Amino acid sequence: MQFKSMIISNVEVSPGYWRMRMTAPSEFPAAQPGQFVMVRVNDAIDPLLRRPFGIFDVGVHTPAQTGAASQPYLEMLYRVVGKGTGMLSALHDTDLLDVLGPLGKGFQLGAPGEEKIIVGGGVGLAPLYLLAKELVKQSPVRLFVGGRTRDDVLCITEFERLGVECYVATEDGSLGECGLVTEALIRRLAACDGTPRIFACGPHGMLNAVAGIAAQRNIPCQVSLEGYMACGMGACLGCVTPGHHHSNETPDYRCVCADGPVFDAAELKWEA
Amino acid sequence: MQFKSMIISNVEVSPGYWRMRMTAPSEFPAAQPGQFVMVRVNDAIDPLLRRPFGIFDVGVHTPAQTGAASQPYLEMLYRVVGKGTGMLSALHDTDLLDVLGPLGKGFQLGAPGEEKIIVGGGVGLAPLYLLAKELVKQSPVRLFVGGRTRDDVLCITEFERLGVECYVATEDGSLGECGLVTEALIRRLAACDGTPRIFACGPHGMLNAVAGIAAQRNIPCQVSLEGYMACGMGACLGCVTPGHHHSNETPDYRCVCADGPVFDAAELKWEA
Amino acid sequence: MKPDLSVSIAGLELRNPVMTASGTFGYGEEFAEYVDLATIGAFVTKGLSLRPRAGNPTPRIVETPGGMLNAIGLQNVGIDAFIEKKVPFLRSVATPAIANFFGNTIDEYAELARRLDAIPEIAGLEVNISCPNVKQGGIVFGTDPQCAFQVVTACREATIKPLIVKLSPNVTDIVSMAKACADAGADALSLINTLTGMAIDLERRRPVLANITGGLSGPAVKPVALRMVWQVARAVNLPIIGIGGIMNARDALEFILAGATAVQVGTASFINPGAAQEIAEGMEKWLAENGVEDVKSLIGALEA
Amino acid sequence: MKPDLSVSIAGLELRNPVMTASGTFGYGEEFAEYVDLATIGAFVTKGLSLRPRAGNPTPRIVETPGGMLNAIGLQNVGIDAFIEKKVPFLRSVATPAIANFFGNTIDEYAELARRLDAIPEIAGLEVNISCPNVKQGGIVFGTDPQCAFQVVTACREATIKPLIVKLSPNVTDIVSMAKACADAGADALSLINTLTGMAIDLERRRPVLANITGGLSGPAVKPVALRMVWQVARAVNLPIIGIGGIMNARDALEFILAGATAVQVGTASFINPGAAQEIAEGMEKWLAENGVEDVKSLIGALEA
Ligand SMILES: Cc1cc2nc3c(=O)[nH]c(=O)nc-3n(C[C@H](O)[C@H](O)[C@H](O)COP(=O)(O)OP(=O)(O)OC[C@H]3O[C@@H](n4cnc5c(N)ncnc54)[C@H](O)[C@@H]3O)c2cc1C
Ligand SMILES: Cc1cc2nc3c(=O)[nH]c(=O)nc-3n(C[C@H](O)[C@H](O)[C@H](O)COP(=O)(O)OP(=O)(O)OC[C@H]3O[C@@H](n4cnc5c(N)ncnc54)[C@H](O)[C@@H]3O)c2cc1C
Ligand SMILES: Cc1cc2nc3c(=O)[nH]c(=O)nc-3n(C[C@H](O)[C@H](O)[C@H](O)COP(=O)(O)O)c2cc1C
Ligand SMILES: Cc1cc2nc3c(=O)[nH]c(=O)nc-3n(C[C@H](O)[C@H](O)[C@H](O)COP(=O)(O)O)c2cc1C
Ligand code: FES
Ligand code: FES
Repeated sequence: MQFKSMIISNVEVSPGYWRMRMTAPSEFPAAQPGQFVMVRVNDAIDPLLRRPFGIFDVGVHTPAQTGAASQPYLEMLYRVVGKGTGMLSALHDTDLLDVLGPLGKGFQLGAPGEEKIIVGGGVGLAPLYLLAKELVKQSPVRLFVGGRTRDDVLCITEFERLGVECYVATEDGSLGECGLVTEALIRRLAACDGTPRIFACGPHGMLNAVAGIAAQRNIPCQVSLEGYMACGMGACLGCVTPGHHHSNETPDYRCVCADGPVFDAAELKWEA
Repeated sequence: MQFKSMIISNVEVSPGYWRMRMTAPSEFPAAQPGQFVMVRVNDAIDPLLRRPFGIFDVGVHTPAQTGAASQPYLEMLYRVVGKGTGMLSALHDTDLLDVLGPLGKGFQLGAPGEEKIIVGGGVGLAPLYLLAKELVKQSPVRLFVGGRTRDDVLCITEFERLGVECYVATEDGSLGECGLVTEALIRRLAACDGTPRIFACGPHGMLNAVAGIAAQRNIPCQVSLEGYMACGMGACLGCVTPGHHHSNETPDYRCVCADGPVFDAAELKWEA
Repeated sequence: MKPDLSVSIAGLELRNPVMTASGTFGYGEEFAEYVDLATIGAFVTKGLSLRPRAGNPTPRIVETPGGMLNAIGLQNVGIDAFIEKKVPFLRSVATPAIANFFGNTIDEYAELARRLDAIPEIAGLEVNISCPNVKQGGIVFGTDPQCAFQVVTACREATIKPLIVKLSPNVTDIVSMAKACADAGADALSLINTLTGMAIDLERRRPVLANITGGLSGPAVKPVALRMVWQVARAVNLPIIGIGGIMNARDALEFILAGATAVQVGTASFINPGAAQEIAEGMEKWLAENGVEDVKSLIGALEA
Repeated sequence: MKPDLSVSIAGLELRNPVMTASGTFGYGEEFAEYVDLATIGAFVTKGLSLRPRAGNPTPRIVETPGGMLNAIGLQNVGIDAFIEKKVPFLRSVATPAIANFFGNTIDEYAELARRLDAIPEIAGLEVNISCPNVKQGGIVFGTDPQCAFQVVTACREATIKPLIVKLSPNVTDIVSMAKACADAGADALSLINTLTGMAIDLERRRPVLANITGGLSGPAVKPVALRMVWQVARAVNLPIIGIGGIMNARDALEFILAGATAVQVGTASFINPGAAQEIAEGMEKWLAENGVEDVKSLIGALEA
């Protein structure tokens, strides 16, 4: 779907991290957790390409006044890293954006009842909130979230409000445990009975570690990847990632945009 | 001078024509009538080059409250014709612009007392208001202004308020006389005693006609030209116009930006 | 009156001059939601090779000022999988499909031309000669007129379908390349492919692309593309397909004035997936508003 | 500690690697208000010819996506007026002035090199070989290695000053051009000059530029320029001056990583007249922040 979206709000939620709410067509709230959008920052050619962002939340705003039409919306949580995100952060409510989405394949929620473990690093949390919203309807959910400092740990209150149990780790110890979030994850996996299901999004190093931890323990694990994207719809082949059996002789590149961004970790090639 | 200017107001004064007031450094109000500025529309590379605009007005705003600092400003009058002017018209007060100027050589005012005749076509009026403001201090001033329709005749009231006598001609007769402004000019030159002095700015065809009329009658005439500009300061040689004696063997190109934009019409080459 | 947008290229009748460029429109299906294929002149597949190609490691793309670099490395499913998995879709499409292909030897080129010639769903062939000639020490076929002549001759002998040769802009003399292809029997020329460029990650002190260099496309290259189309159109008597930085109907019409009979839209489809259709519609609108009854009257109509 | 920004090119000692590019900085005086010449490494004059040149009719410039085309036509005052009117200014400047020049025959080139060699205020010569060779049917000197060899040889014999050859990017093989110039005795190479392009005015059905084609510069060409600098730096053992789309200190440092010893800032000075100085200052800041003590340690330091 391609649509013109009007910004409803655009707020800095932590230094360098912004949360933007914007209008969406009525079909949009059916987006699956883990899907993403491609946003055109402006109509000029600088920046030229769209920018991909996870869908942080979707919903329908019902105005207080009777008679006023209800307004479907979507939210993004983004970090300012360069030109495009810099320009996004300078936009105001009522500004318009051209949006493509929801794109790609989202998370498989798994069976009700089994423990759901969500692992997020930094702005990798973005697509996990909508996921948590769905998961809490059917299962107990734990969130393991890591960041460099406390400023990189985002929106914990929102997750807690859903009833998610949150474990926080920061590399400098400024919030929660000091260290990597994977340490807390390993402890939890040792403690938990039954097979939980892992969902992860964050820096590649973290995903690599999580995928390894899950593989060792035979725990189903889905990861949401990033990749440099031009089209977002499987046409340019810019965003690919090697599948588990990929080699130059038996090429098996998957499109992050169309085959993912969410993959079963077991399908992909990881560094040992 | 290069400075960051804050937009004070940006108003559509006639369909497609805008008037922008913006802050300027304290030296700026000393700009000569006929000088221009080069405006960088935004910090991105689209559009890449600065855009040249005449200086419509300069002044110092003294706030009503005592104690508040007085604010020098400049004004531009511009027509939306393409990307850069389109983007300019979308800007709001408090937005910032990077401005270079005042640039180039302005009008020579001439001796006090002699009749001053200003001829403007369409947005060519832009640099003539500041000129009129100076001229009325020392001479009787008449303005001959032409446009395609009434919408292209700008800011007459402002000129009248200065005490300038205004003659209007439009090609479709929707305001003033029906026809070209040069017809009214010729009538006036026949009627006026003594040698007046002509100042003109507008489409090239009009300037060509005015220069011819002045040359025939031996009346001093200055014209303000346009030209495609990259640098605005005599370095790129993009904006040149042939001088009177120009030929390939004896090249005599003048920079519109540095030698002009105002030239004595007799210095330049005109079509017969 | 509705303006006439139809053009014919090398025997292909196109309802309008707007095609999609190879490598930017998948195999046609990917954009179904955004472009009604029946509204564009033709579409060109991703470049095909005899065997499947893995392509390059990532990063494969990077944005540059007003453009992008790609080093996909010609990843594709190979001709067999193409026939099995992609051709059936073409049957349902009422728009000419043109197969773009490339080889590393002249024999590979010829073999591909022969295989594609046998596919009824393929309306025409576009040879990408911007590939290294493995037998001649890696010199790119499309940068040497003699190499180009040989490869086009071989393809010409292998197909009776319309044969379009796609030229590389990374040459001193585009006209001599065009002439060599014309002499070898090309029915049409498409230009330009991407300009070779590079981007550097200052912090990491590395090239951004895993392949180090990549191909520049997008609005940044439009002036170079227009110039080459104009040069070739004046020198060679073959229909030309103009490519390079076309973002809107005005850009497309500029290429037609410069001498192109049709155009291809590449990078624009990434930014606006409906670009090709919008450009075709925009052309029709511009022609109507400007009283031009037939787009063919604009081909090469530049007063220069 | 203040990082060391000094570099030496062909015997020229530059306080930092930032120069201004020919044709974009006048004769040095025009920018006096915006750039303190003592803060940049060197500046290059507008291209000089034996006799004054009128240049092309207007329009001479047009903006393109992320760039601009110029067809100034090498308008300049000629060597005599240069010596009389512009050289005196150079005496007051504590920054090396490099004279850019061009001819239409090899003899003209040699004669200019000889005349410039005699001017003490000129620290070095930059030969622009992107000009048509009138004796050889208009083929551009800088697109043929043999022509380039001849012209550089003639200049080399005419001057003992540092001799920089400025390469045209409109070639199939920039490395063979660079090698020819090196063999002919060039002390350094500067690249790239502008890419040939064209812009069209759709409504008027005419080229925008009176000259029809023009030279593309600005950010749009940066990827092509970086690629060529990288290719030449690996193949030729001469110092390189990187040029093309440099807008800020990061761009400049990328060229240095690619193998350039110095850079030239062109189009950027039009958009921001203080660009060259800001780039030099920005480089110093970046080096300090990144703990790089000597900019020379970055030359060609790309890990590729
Ligand atoms: C599927 C997907 C979902 C994403 N979701 C989010 C999210 O919810 N929140 C968020 O803050 N970020 C997200 N990202 C990363 C985000 O797309 C980049 O941070 C953003 O594109 C940077 O743009 P820029 O212009 O500010 O940076 P620049 O560095 O100026 O961008 C230059 C180019 O590099 C690309 N690029 C830069 N960083 C990345 C990256 N990490 N991944 C992919 N491309 C990149 C840009 O898209 C652009 O093409 C996601 C990326 C992908 C692929
Ligand atoms: C000395 C001078 C003073 C001017 N004063 C005024 C003024 O006071 N008010 C006003 O409305 N206009 C004025 N103009 C014209 C104004 O500069 C152009 O209308 C404007 O640059 C168009 O920009 P654009 O991006 O909207 O148009 P586009 O057509 O998108 O611009 C493309 C390129 O062409 C150049 N260009 C387009 N039209 C002109 C033109 N007529 N003259 C010079 N370059 C042009 C632009 O600067 C730009 O580089 C002046 C021009 C000059 C040279
Ligand atoms: C991601 C990408 C992949 C491409 N793949 C091919 C290809 O397989 N074969 C080919 O001939 N050209 C290929 N091209 C070149 C385009 O077809 C086109 O010639 C070029 O991008 C210039 O047009 P544009 O500026 O409109 O994109 C590719 C371009 C891009 C951006
Ligand atoms: C208006 C203009 C005039 C130029 N004149 C000359 C010239 O006289 N001699 C020359 O060697 N290069 C000339 N150039 C090329 C520049 O020196 C430089 O190589 C080119 O613009 C690329 O750098 P940039 O992208 O930073 O502008 C000119 C460029 C421009 C834009
Ligand atoms: S972004 Fe184009 S294929 Fe994935
Ligand atoms: S605009 Fe550059 S010389 Fe006039």
